[in-house]
Amino acid sequence: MADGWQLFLESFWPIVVGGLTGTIPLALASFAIGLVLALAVALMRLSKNRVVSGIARFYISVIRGTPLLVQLFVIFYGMPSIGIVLDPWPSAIIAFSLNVGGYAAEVIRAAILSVPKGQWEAGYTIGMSPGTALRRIILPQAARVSVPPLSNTFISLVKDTSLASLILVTELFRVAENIAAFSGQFMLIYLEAALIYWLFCLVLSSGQSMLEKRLDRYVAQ
Amino acid sequence: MADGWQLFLESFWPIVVGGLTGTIPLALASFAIGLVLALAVALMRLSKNRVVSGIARFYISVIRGTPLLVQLFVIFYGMPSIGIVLDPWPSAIIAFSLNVGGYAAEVIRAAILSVPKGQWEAGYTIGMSPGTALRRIILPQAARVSVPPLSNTFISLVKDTSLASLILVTELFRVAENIAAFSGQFMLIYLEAALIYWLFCLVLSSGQSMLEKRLDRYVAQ
Amino acid sequence: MSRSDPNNSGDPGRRDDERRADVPGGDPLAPSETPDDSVLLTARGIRKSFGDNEVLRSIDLEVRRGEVVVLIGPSGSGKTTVLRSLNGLETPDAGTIDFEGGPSLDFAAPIAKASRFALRDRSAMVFQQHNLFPHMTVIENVIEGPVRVQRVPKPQAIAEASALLDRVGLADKRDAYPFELSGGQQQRVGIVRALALKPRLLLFDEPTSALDPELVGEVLQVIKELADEGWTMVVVTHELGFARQAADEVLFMDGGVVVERGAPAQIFTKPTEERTRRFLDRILRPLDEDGSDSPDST
Amino acid sequence: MSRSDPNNSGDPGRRDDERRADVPGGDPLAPSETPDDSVLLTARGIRKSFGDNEVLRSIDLEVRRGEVVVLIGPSGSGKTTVLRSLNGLETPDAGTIDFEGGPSLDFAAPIAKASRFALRDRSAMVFQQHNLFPHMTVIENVIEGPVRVQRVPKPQAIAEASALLDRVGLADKRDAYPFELSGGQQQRVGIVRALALKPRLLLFDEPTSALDPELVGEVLQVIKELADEGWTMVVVTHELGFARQAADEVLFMDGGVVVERGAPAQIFTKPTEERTRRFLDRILRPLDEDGSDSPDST
Amino acid sequence: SSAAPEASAGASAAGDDFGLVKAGTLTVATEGTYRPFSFHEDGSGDLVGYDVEVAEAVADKLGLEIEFQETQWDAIFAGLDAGRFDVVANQVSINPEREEQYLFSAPYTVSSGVIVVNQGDSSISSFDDLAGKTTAQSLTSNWYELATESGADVEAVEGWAQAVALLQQGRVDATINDELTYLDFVNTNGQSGIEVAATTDDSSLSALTFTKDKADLVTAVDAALEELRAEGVLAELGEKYFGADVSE
Ligand SMILES: Nc1ncnc2c1ncn2[C@@H]1O[C@H](COP(=O)(O)OP(=O)(O)OP(=O)(O)O)[C@@H](O)[C@H]1O
Ligand SMILES: Nc1ncnc2c1ncn2[C@@H]1O[C@H](COP(=O)(O)OP(=O)(O)OP(=O)(O)O)[C@@H](O)[C@H]1O
Ligand SMILES: [Mg+2]
Ligand SMILES: [Mg+2]
Repeated sequence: MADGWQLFLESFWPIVVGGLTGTIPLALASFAIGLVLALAVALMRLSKNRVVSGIARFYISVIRGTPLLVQLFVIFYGMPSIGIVLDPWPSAIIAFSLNVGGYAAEVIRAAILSVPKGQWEAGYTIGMSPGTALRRIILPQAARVSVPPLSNTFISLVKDTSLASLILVTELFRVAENIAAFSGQFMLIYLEAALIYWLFCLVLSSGQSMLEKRLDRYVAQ
Repeated sequence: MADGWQLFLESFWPIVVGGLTGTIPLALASFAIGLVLALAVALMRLSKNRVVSGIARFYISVIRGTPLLVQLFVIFYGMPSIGIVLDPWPSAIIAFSLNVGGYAAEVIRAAILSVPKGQWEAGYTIGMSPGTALRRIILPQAARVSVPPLSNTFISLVKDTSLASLILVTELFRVAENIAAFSGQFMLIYLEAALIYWLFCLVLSSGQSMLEKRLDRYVAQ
Repeated sequence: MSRSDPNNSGDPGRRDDERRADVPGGDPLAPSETPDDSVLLTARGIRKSFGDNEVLRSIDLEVRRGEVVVLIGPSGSGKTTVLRSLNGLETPDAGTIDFEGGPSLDFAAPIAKASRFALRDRSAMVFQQHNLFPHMTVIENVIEGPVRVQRVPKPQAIAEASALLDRVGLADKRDAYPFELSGGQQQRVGIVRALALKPRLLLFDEPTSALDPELVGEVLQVIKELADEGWTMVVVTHELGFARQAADEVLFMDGGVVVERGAPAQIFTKPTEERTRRFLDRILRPLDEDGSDSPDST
Repeated sequence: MSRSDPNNSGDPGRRDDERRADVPGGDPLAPSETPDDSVLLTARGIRKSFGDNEVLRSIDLEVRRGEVVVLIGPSGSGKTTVLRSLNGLETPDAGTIDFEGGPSLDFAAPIAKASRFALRDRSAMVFQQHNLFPHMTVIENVIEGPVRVQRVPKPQAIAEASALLDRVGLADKRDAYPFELSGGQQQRVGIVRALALKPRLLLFDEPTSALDPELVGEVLQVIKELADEGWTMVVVTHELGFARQAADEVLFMDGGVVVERGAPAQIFTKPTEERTRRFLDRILRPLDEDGSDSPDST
Repeated sequence: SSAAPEASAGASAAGDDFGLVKAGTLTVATEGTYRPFSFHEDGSGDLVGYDVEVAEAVADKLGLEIEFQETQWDAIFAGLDAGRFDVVANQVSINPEREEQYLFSAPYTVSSGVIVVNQGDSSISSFDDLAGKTTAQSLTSNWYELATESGADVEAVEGWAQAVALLQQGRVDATINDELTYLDFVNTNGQSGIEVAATTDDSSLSALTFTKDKADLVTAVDAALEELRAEGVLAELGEKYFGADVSE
């Protein structure tokens, strides 16, 4: 067991580095891009235009309905057959952003729908365009409802980035696998990786609490 | 290519069977159990009792913060070291239920918080206990906001069940991997698996639309 | 529908039997007990602050069985907060509330949840903002309390609810959802929802504010009849005509204190406080330059 | 804050300049144009059904510049729906609306979004249910329109808003959130929010319903002054005293039609329709048995 | 370019002719988690292993730079098909299905399969005894097929380590794997309560794997392997990792 302890200590830093150079930048970049995409898709889905909302529906359905692994495969290994060859990192960011776009779109749509209709009307009545009303009146209120589910999406993403090793991106879990393969101590190393993921997620989701607290200030307790 | 086509046709049914006997029952059972758990955890997190809400916070944080793969491994490969040896299916259902419990708890909590305080008060005022008010007044309204993010959780789960193959449960993706490993046609077979996942998800998420429509009947359009 | 519903029995504060004891099929507007002039509720020294804002600064209040107490006062004077405190929706910072046959609460110490529920159980409240249940139709809103909490058989509850809805002119909105109602219609549903519970104490927070004047008369008439039938109630209202006729006692509040209290005749005709006098002055002649308001046709 | 804000320029119906043309630092209560008696808005044959429920059955309405039109009528008669149609929040099934210098809409055909917005742009509405923005403080609620939509410099908007809040007695609630306000306080903020826009047409839906009588007088006084200053407005109210004094024209609605219309003196003293007479009768003597309502002290 | 390149150490600059992913560089796919063939020294150090060093030696002979791309088994063939890699060096065993799809170099590993059981389990002593037993196999190897053919119920696992864990926990009766993998395990972990119950008669051949359009490259690689064999380099590498020459 002393042996296990030493292995644990020796592998800690390499795994953390894998997280800092792979997992975290990949998750942050993809989530940021994915959120913008998701807002657009959510608005499209809410559109009264059948074609527009149909496109959004289809996108959401395909993204949510198929495994992320296959999405990564298609972008990295499938697209070269139609002449598009992307490097691992761009491929990974595109795939994860598209993925977040599909899931987060549904969360944002639900949150927008949860704001009472009277709020849109009050916005229109003071002369706002739908865009301004959305931005100034609806989204700030929708944010309150959507922070916890979006944080689910984000934290899932942090761990899903481990799939990026399939397309040659080295991240936290890949480093752990390397160590596990060498030592054969997969249980110990996987637990260690889990611990490190957890530490990262603690930091990241402290953002959730802060955001929630901030957004709750205008609500009766 | 004719060859690929034949492989596609030949493997279609085995993969579908993998879904029907592995993926779907696993996902449905885990989601059902997970939802009950999630409701309990959400209520605990909302409790004013620090200890109770602290336990719920910790649970959510660990479940969301660590990879599902590790959770599966701990239950299947790790627990025997403390004398608990579970079969693959029970292990998988326990792990997935616990996982859903963590993610869905946050969604349910957000949805409960989105119902105006006046609704609780109106419930109390007609003599309801908090339990009855929750069940009759709050949850039906919270349902409306939580269907899309819960459906995200569910549909993620459907695909995450592929991890169950790591602990010896045969499901859709395992069947596909088998076929791909022998034929070497990973791209083709994975695309086929994605298609089949998508078909399953289309059926399952038509439930989402129906539920949403039903829950929207009392809201001004 | 059985009495052993776990959601209900789980709450120690619940004592349905004490709350409503009417005969099935009886008059839906009959109170559950006969008036006998004994004190039903006493509140002493109720204080409440929101942050730095001291909203109630020692309120005393006594309500006798069958009595109608009316609270009047300017906006922001704390009327709603008083009602909410009586109903256990707000926890005062200090003071005591005694409810006859029920809990005796001293807010100096932390209050057990069960006692707060017992308080709430004995009264029903009509909110200023209606707070209808949006996911239930009008009839469902009204029968929810009787059926789910008080275990009244559903057909009986529906019959009683229908009679009440009829009385406030909403028979044809029975199956509408709240979002399909006008403001005044929503308010009437809120009133009916409270009445259907036949509580020992009815708390009305501006029950006529969103109503058109015609209906104001109608609803006040209903409340007045309830008063005559012996129901006990505390009413926040701006309708001084109503207060004058239906109230046994009128309290004038301002800035979180009861400035003056007494029989309506006394308050409205010989207020002793300068503040009351000013308030009444402003109300009774808001924009009036001439005094005759009645059409020729009467 | 620049005029090239993409969120604003993206809307073809937006023409801020037409809407508000006041001098910076000027009297916040001055209307943006001088009254000249020309017709500002004409609505003809407005019809609206919700499902089978025909809520408006051909409503005609003409509002002249500087005129105050008052809508009265029982609950559910369609008053709110009329206001919402004038503001483009509800799309009538048939009828036409012409707004001077702006769109001319015929609802027989589908209406372009831009025209609906142009309609809305010219008016401001006070909602029966307030609809304050819960995530903004009182002052933020009020300056949102002037600053974000009309591009008024923020310091100026704040100064104007503060003056208005002061006038309705809310100076000390400037930085409170809506949930911290009493019902009457919320309603006053709603009114101030609309006034701050200085629109060509003000639509008030029962602006005094949640106010205590003292404030009712106050707020009606503000509205009356606005009227005197030449603002154009359509007011749904139950305050007949106000209607009598401030209205240029009174419309009595019932069951989705305008039963009677005319100068207040005529409507209140010599109604020609039986239905109007009955309504006024019931209102003016709701519970009255005796007629003297004034305290001795006056 | 029809002339086969001279298989000499000096045959540089021929890179372009092979249609390489990256001119002048041999791009090699490997798992990096398959000890002792392809793994990281100390877990997080350099990529080493028998297959890795063989590939390096081959590239050296061809006068090419070498670049390893590490990914999972799933992605190795998809990446090869997509033209992301030139060659796979990951103990790919030659079988008829794969030969239809890919080109193989001359084999550089020849080894037998072994049935590994818990010490003292006498119920399995031949492949025939596997009938009705449960084995744990990873999908990457031919051993999966062998186990199935022997009549065993096969549980698919991710790799050797999980298979051993299942065996030790008594959840499976046996696992079939490469003798070399077993030996490496015993070398580092000790006997750990497991032992070999039987060895295959046939041996399995592993080779570098290419797409069908890389015939020229395969020819060159075969020549390089032949030279390496002749120079004793393959034997040396075998000694280094297994204590024996495994290339024949
Ligand atoms: N949750 C709260 N947080 C902070 N301040 C509050 C809160 N609720 C009420 N207040 C303040 O308490 C005071 C009294 O409010 P209350 O609602 O009791 O007044 P009210 O007499 O009912 O007025 P109205 O006639 O306008 O309804 C007001 O000044 C209000 O701003
Ligand atoms: N969204 C809706 N769906 C269905 N019916 C509606 C809807 N909105 C209003 N109604 C119905 O239309 C009628 C007129 O409503 P409206 O709100 O215009 O009445 P009102 O005159 O403003 O009444 P009040 O004085 O009570 O506010 C009512 O009978 C109401 O039930
Ligand atoms: Mg109030
Ligand atoms: Mg209305």
